[in-house]
Amino acid sequence: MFPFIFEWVWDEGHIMFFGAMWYVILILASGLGYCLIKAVKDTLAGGHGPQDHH
Amino acid sequence: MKKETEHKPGKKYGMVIDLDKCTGCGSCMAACMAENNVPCKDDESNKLSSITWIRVYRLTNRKPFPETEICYLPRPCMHCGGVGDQGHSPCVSVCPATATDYDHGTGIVSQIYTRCFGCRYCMAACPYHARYFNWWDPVWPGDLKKTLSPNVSPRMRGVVEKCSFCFHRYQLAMEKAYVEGRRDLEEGEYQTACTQACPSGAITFGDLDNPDHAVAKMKEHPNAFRLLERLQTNPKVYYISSREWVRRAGDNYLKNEPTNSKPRAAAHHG
Amino acid sequence: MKIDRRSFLALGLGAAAGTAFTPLPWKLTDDASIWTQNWRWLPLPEDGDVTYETTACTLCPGGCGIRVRKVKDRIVKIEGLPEHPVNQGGICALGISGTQILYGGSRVTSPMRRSGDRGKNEWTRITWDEALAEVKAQINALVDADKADTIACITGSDRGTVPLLFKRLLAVLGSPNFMTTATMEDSYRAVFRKMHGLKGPVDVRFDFENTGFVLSFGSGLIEGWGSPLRMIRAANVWKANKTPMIQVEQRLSNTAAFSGGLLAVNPGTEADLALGLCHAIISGNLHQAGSVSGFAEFANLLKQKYSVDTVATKTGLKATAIVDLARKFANPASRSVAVCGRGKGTTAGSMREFMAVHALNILAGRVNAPGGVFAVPAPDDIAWAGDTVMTSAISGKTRIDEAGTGAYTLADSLLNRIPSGIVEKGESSIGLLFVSEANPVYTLSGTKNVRKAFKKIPYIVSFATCLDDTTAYADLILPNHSYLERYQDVPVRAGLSKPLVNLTKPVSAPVYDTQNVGDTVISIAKSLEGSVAEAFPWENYEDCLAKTLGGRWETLKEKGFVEGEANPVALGNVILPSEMPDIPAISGDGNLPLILLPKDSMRLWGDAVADPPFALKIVPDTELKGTETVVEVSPKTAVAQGLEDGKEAVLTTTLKSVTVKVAVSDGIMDGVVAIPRGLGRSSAEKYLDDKGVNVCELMEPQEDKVSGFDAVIGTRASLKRA
Amino acid sequence: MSTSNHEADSLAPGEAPDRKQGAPGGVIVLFFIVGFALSMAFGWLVFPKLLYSEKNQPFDFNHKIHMDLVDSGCESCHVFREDGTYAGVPTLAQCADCHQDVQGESKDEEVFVNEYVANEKEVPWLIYSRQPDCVFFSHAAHVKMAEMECKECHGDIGESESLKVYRENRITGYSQDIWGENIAGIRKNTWDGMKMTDCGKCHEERMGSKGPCFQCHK
Amino acid sequence: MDYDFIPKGHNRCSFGTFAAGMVILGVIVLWGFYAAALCWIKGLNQTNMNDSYGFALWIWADLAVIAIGGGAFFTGLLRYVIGLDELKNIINFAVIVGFCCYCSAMLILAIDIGQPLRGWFIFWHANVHSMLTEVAFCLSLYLCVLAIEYLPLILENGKIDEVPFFHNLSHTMHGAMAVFAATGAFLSCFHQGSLGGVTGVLFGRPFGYREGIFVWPWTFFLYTWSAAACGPCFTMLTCKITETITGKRLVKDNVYDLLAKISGWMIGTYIVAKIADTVYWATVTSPSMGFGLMDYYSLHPLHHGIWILILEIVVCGVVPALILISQKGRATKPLFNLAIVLAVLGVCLNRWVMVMTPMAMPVMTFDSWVTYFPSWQEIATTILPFAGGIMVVALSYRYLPVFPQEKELNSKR
Repeated sequence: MFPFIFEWVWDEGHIMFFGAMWYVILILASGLGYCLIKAVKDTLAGGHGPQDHH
Repeated sequence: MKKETEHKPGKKYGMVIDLDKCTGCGSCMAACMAENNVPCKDDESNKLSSITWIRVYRLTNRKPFPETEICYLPRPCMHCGGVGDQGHSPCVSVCPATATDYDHGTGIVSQIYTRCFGCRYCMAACPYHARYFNWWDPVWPGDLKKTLSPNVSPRMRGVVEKCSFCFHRYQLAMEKAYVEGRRDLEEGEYQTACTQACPSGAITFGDLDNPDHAVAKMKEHPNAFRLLERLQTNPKVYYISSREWVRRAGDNYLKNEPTNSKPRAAAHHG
Repeated sequence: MKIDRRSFLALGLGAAAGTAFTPLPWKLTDDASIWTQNWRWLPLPEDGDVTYETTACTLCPGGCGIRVRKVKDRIVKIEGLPEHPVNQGGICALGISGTQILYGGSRVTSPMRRSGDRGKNEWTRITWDEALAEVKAQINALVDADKADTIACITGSDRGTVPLLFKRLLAVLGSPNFMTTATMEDSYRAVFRKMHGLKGPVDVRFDFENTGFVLSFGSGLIEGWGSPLRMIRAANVWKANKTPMIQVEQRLSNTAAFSGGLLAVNPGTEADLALGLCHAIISGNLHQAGSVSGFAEFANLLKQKYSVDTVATKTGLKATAIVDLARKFANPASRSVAVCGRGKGTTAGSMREFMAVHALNILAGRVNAPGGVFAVPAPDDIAWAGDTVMTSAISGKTRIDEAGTGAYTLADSLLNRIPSGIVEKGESSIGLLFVSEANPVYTLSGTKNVRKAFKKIPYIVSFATCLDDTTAYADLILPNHSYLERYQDVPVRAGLSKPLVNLTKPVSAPVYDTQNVGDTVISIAKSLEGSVAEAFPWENYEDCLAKTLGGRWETLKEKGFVEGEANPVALGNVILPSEMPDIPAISGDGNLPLILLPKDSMRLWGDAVADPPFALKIVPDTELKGTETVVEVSPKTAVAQGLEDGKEAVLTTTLKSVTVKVAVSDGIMDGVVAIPRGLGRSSAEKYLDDKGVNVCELMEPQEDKVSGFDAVIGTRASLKRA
Repeated sequence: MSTSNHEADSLAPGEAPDRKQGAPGGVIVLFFIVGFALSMAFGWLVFPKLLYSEKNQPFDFNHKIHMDLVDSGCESCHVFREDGTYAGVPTLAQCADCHQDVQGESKDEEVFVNEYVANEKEVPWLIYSRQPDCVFFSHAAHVKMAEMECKECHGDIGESESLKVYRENRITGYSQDIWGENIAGIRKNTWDGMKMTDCGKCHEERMGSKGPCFQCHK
Repeated sequence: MDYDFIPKGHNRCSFGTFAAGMVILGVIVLWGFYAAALCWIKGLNQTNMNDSYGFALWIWADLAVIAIGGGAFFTGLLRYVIGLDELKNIINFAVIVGFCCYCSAMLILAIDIGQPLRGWFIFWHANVHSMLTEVAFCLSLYLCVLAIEYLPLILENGKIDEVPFFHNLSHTMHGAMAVFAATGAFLSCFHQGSLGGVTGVLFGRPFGYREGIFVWPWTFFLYTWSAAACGPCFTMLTCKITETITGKRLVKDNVYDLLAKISGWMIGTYIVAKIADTVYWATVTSPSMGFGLMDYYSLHPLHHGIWILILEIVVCGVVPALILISQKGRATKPLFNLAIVLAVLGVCLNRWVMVMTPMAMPVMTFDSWVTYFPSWQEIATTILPFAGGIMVVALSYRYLPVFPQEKELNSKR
C-alpha cells in the first residue's frame, strides 16, 4: 500500500494498481476538502436559507 | 503482467510417487502430521474439515465386483509452478495478502500462517484440495503438547495451511551444509517426512532438474503422469502407474479422448 | 476567557491531530496484528538440543526398529530405523503415533485402586508401597487358603523375560495358569503338532523374500499380518519380480487391491477351496513325493467330499479355474506358498482352514522348502536356574483352561475358554488374575460373556500402561512404563524368516509415576520372601536382563536388535487327515440373511493397542463416521436390504443389535457385510473412546473341536434401515 | 454553555445564529494547540513507557570480562550445535565448567553459583533478540556462510559490562530490541531493529532480493 | 412525536407504528449481530462451511448484494455523467439502497474471514495480482463514495438543514456530486468486474475459469454489465415495494419507464454476451480441460441439473430483457413487475452458481461432490444486513426528502 511496506515493488503492477488507488483517494479527498472549505466560507459569509435552492 | 524478479537457476524439488507400490497404509499421512505439528480434533471423521497435508485417496475403476480394482493415491501439495514454472500457481496469484509465494530457488510454494487472514480464496483456486482451513483452534490436551516440534510453528484458528514439502528440513539441511562450508545439498540430505516413512518406498523426493537425482529419471518414465495436467498447473508431484485406468483417472477427458500421458503445454517447460 | 464546548471540541481535534503525528496509533496497530499472530492459547514448542536415540517398537508384534527424535528431553517424533532388518527405515502409522501413547491422555499415571464398580473406571491414586502391599496380601491369602493354583496371568506374548518372569512367579507359587492371547501363530503351532506330530514349542516362519507364488486365504498380508512392515516390503519385492499374488477373499482388502489377483469365494469356503486344490493336485498327480502317512485316506476323503466340482459349486468358482490354480501352485518352479490366518492374524481361526491350507503346502512340497513355510524350534535362550524344577512342580496340576491336556493337547493356552467356563460354572475358577500387555475384555469374542466372567473374578491386577477395556475391570493397576521409557527384550515371532530379538530402551525419562513391569514382578516376588523371593535372585529387572541375556546384552543395548539363525525342525512323518473337522466357520443364526465378516483395516488396530489420535485421524470415513462404525456392503446387497450409502442402519446378530452407518462399495461381494475391527473401545484415549462398535460384541465364539481355540471368522447378521 | 439544559446535546449544531457569543476564535485555536501539544507529549514520551514493561535479568552478566578470557570470540560460548543449528544462550553446563564454585568475582557470580549451579537449574535468561515463533533464523547462513559479524545484528553486547534492562512489549510479548529502542522506528545502526523490514532491507542490498517467504517463516 | 424531523409537507405513519416496525427489525439485527459475535469470538467453526464449501452462503450474499446494489453506480452514472435529468427523482433512493448493500457486503466480509483482526492485511500487504485485493480496495473506496453521496441527503433533514454550515455543505456537495459519481462509477465498474474476476481467474477450476481479454477474464465484463443491468431493477423493485408499503406513489411512471428501458437494453445485451460466453466456455474452454458441458451439471448434489443454467439465462435473462425492451411490456404493470423480479433473481442466481459451484465441484476425477447447508449463524448474519437495510431505508424515507416527486404525486390525490 505504501512504498515502505515490505511487499512493495516498483513494478508496473504496483504502479498501476496503487497509482489508480491513490488517484481516486486524491480526487475524493480534494473533492470533499473543497466542499468543506467552501461550506465553511459560505457559512462565515453568512449565506444561509433553505429557500435558496431546490 | 507479474514482473519476474530475476532469479538464479534454482532447484526444483519434486516428488515421484509409484502408485504400484502404494499399499494405502497411511503412514505418510501420520508421519506428516507428526513432523508438522498437525493437530487432531476429537472427531476427525468429517474429512471435509480434517487437516491432512498429504491425503491418500482411494480410486476405483468403477467396475462391478470382482472386476473392481482399487488404487491408493497419496496427494501432497503439488507445488504447482504454473506455465513455464514462472510461479503462476493457481493459489499464489490469488492470495490478496501475499501470504503464499512461489520460491524460485526451490520451486516450493509457501504458506505463511501469520500473514494469512483466512479468506480461503487459495482453497477455491486449488483443484487438488491440498489446502486446508483451520476451522477450529488447534488443541493438544495435557502432555500431548510435548510432542510439538519447534521446527514448525503451530497454526492458529482461522488460517489456511498446506504441505510445505517439509521445508524446515531443507532449512536444517542447509544449516548443516553451511557449517560444513557447503552451499549444496546431497540428494539424501533433504527428504520429506512422508518419503522417509513410507514402508513401501513408494515416494521418491529430490531435485527434478538435477539429472543425478532419482526423481529426474523417474519422471521420464512412460507411465509417469501428473494430476490434472490439462489445467496447466504444472505440478511437481509425478505419479507412476502401470494401470491405464489409473493414469486416465489422473485427468479429465471427454468421452472419446485418448489418455495423454504428457501435458498439452509440454513445450513450455522442460 | 470564555470556554464553551467548542473549545473542548478544538481541544479534542488538536489532540486527535497531534496523536496522528505520534507513533502511538501506528505502533498499536502493528502490535495488535502481532498479537493476533501469537495469541496466548497457542502452544509454543520449546527449542533445544536435538538428539536421536534408537529403540524398538512394541505396539504390534511386527518388531520394527525405531529412532526417536528428542528436543531436550521431549520425544517429538518417532521414525523408522534405517538399519533395522524388519522395516529398513519405514514405519507404520501406529508406530509414528507412539508419542501420543507416551504423552497421551489414556496413560495410567500412578498406581491406582478401583473406587467405583467394575467397568466404571473410577480410581483412587495410591502409592507404590500401598499397591505392592495389596498384591502381596492377595497372594498370601490364596497361598494360605491353599488356592495358590487359582492365580492366573494373561499376557500378550509368551516370549522374552517379562512374560517369563510372570510365568516363573506363578510356577513358584504353584500355579500353571499362565495364558497368552491366541494368534494365527498358535494355530500354526497346533497344525505342526497335529500334522507333523511335533511336540513342544515350535514356531512358524515364512521365507517370503524367496517366494515365487503367493496364495493367501484371507490373510491381510499387508494389512498387518505377522510383521506388517516386513510384509509390505516383501509384497513390493513380489510386485517388482512380478511374483503372482492370489488373494482369496470376499472383498477388496488392501492386500487384495495391491495383489491385483482377487479370487472371490463364498464366505467360509476357503478351507474347501484349499481341499479342492489338494484334490486337483492329487488327481493331476502333481504332488511331491515324501514321507506321508494317511495319503490314501486323505485322497479318498478329497475324492468323496472335496472333488474339484463339488468345491467349485461350494466356493462359487469355476472348476477350470481351480484346476488351473492348482497346476500353477504345484509347479515346483513356482516356489509357491499358501498362507492363512485371517486379516492381521490376531485371531486363531479355524483349524479346518489351517489344516487344509497346510495340506496344500505339504502336497506341493512347500513345507521346509526355500520360499515356503518352515517349522523351527522356538528359541529357548532364556534359561534360569530352577526352571525345570518349577516346571515339574506344576506339571501335575490341571490348568483352568485345560490346555495341553485331554482334548486340548494342541494348544498351550486357551484363554477363550475361560469366560464361558466361569459363566457356566457360575463362579470363578480364578482367584487372582494378573493382566499384562493384553486386553482380553476387548479382544475375546462374545464380549458380554467376557464382561460377566471378569466381574466374577475376585481380584484382578492390571499392569497396563494405558487404560483400556480390561483395566476397567481391574481392582488394582500397577502401571507399566510405556515402551519408550523402559528396557525390555522383545523376541519377534511374526513369521519372520530369521529369529530376531529387539530391545526397547528408556529413551525417555518416565513421564509419570510408573514402573517397569519387570521390576514390579521382581519386587512382588521379593516381598513374598522365602522360596518365592529366592527364585528371583536379581537386584532389579535391568540386572535380570543383563544376566539373562549375557553376551547379547551389550550388543542389544548398542544396536537395538540381534538377529539369529534357525534351522528347520525335522518334520518326520507327515500325517494327513482322514477326516476334516466339521466346524462351521460362520457362527450364528442361519435365518439371518447376511454374513458379517470383520475386516482388518490398515489404519485401525484391533488388538491390545488402540488407535492413537494420528492413527485414528487417518481412518477413512468408510470405516468410522462420527461415533458410528461404518459397515461395507455391495450395491446389490444395499438394494436388497433397502439400505442407502451414508445412512444409518441396524446391524443385528444373535448377540447384539447396533446402529451403524452404511458404505456402499463396489469392492465387496454380495450378501456380505464387512465391519472394521478396532473400534468400540472404552476407557481409551478420549479421541477413540466410545466410537463405533467392537466386532467381538457381535461375534458368537465357536470353540474349535480340534485345537480348542475360538474358530469364529464370521457370523450371520441382518442389516436393516434404521 | 448558556443554552437551556434540556436541549439534547445531539441537537447542538442547531444552536445557530443567535448564539454567536461563544468562545472567541483565539481561544479555540489555543485549545487546539494545547490539545495537539498534549497528545504529542503523550504519544512520544508517555506511550513508550506504558507500552513496555521492564524486567530484570536473573542476575547481571559481564560480557567484556568473558570476552577477554576466551579465544574464539562470541562463538566460544554461543556455539553451533553439531547439526548446524545454533544453540543461542549457553546452557548451565557450559558455564558450570568454570563456575563450579564461587570464584568471588562478583555478587552476581555468587547468585549464579549458589542458586543455579548448585541446584542444577537453567538460568531463565530474558533474550533480547528472541524472534517470534513463526520465524526461522539461520545463524549458520549469516555467520558461517555470509561471514557476518555478530555485532551487525546484536550490536556491541560483547563489549558490555552489564546487562541492560529487558523491556517487554505488553501487547506482543516481545523484547523491545525487535522493534528497536527508537519508538518511531528510526534506525541509525544495523542493530537498531530486528523486524522483517530490517531483514528485508539488508537482504535486498546484499542478495539482490528480499527472498522468498519461507526463507524466514516457518 | 418526531414531527419536527419529518420533511415538511410529507405524510408519514404514526410514530408508534414506525417504532414498532423498527423494534421488530432491530430484534432481527440484534440476532444477526449475536450470530456474528459468535463467529468472531469462537471462529468460523460456527458455520457449516467446510474445505469444499469454503465460499458459501456468505460470499454469495456478498456478491449478490453488490450486484443488486449496482443500481446506485449505474443510476448515478446515467444521472450525473450522462446527464439523464429525470433520474434525479430516483437517484437518492438508488444511493440509499446502494449504500445499504455495500455496508452489508463489508459487514459480511468482516465476518467471513478467519482472522478478522488481521483483515487490514489485505490493504497493507496487498498482492496487486489478486482479484480479491482489487475488490477490497474498490469496495471500500466505493463505500466511501456512497457515503459521500448519501451525506448531503442526510443534511437535508429539516432540523439539520437549519444549521448554516450543514446547509451550505449539503449545497456544495450537491454541486460537486458529478465528480463523486464519476469516480464512483469508475470504482464500481472495476470492483464489479473484479468480483467476476474472482472466479474467472481460477484456472484450476474449470467451472469458473473464463479465458481472458488483456489481463481480465470475461467474467470481469459480464459482472459489471450484469450489475449495471440488474442493479436498477433492484432499485425499482425496492422503490415499488416502498410504494406498496407506504401506500403512496413516490416516483413518476416516466422515470420508471426510462430506467426500465435502459435496464431492458442492458439485460438484453448482457444476456447475448452471457450466451456467447457460455457457448464458448462449453465448447472451447471446458473441453480443453476435459470437461463437457453436462459434466458440470449431471452429478450436481442438489440435482438441479442443467435447468439452473436455463433458468438463469432464459427465464431470468431473456424473458425480462424482452419485457423491459418492449414498450408494451413496460406499460403492463404485472409484466413490468415480473420482469424486474426476474432480473434481480437472475443476477442473484448467476452469483450463486458462480460462487458455490467452482469450489465445490470436484476437479480430480476421484473426488466427489458434497452437499452443504448453512448453519443458523450463517443464515442470521445473512438476514442481518437485509433487516438493517430496511431500517436504513425506512429511517431515510421517514426523515429525509428522498423522493422529490412525492409531494407532487400525492397532493394530486
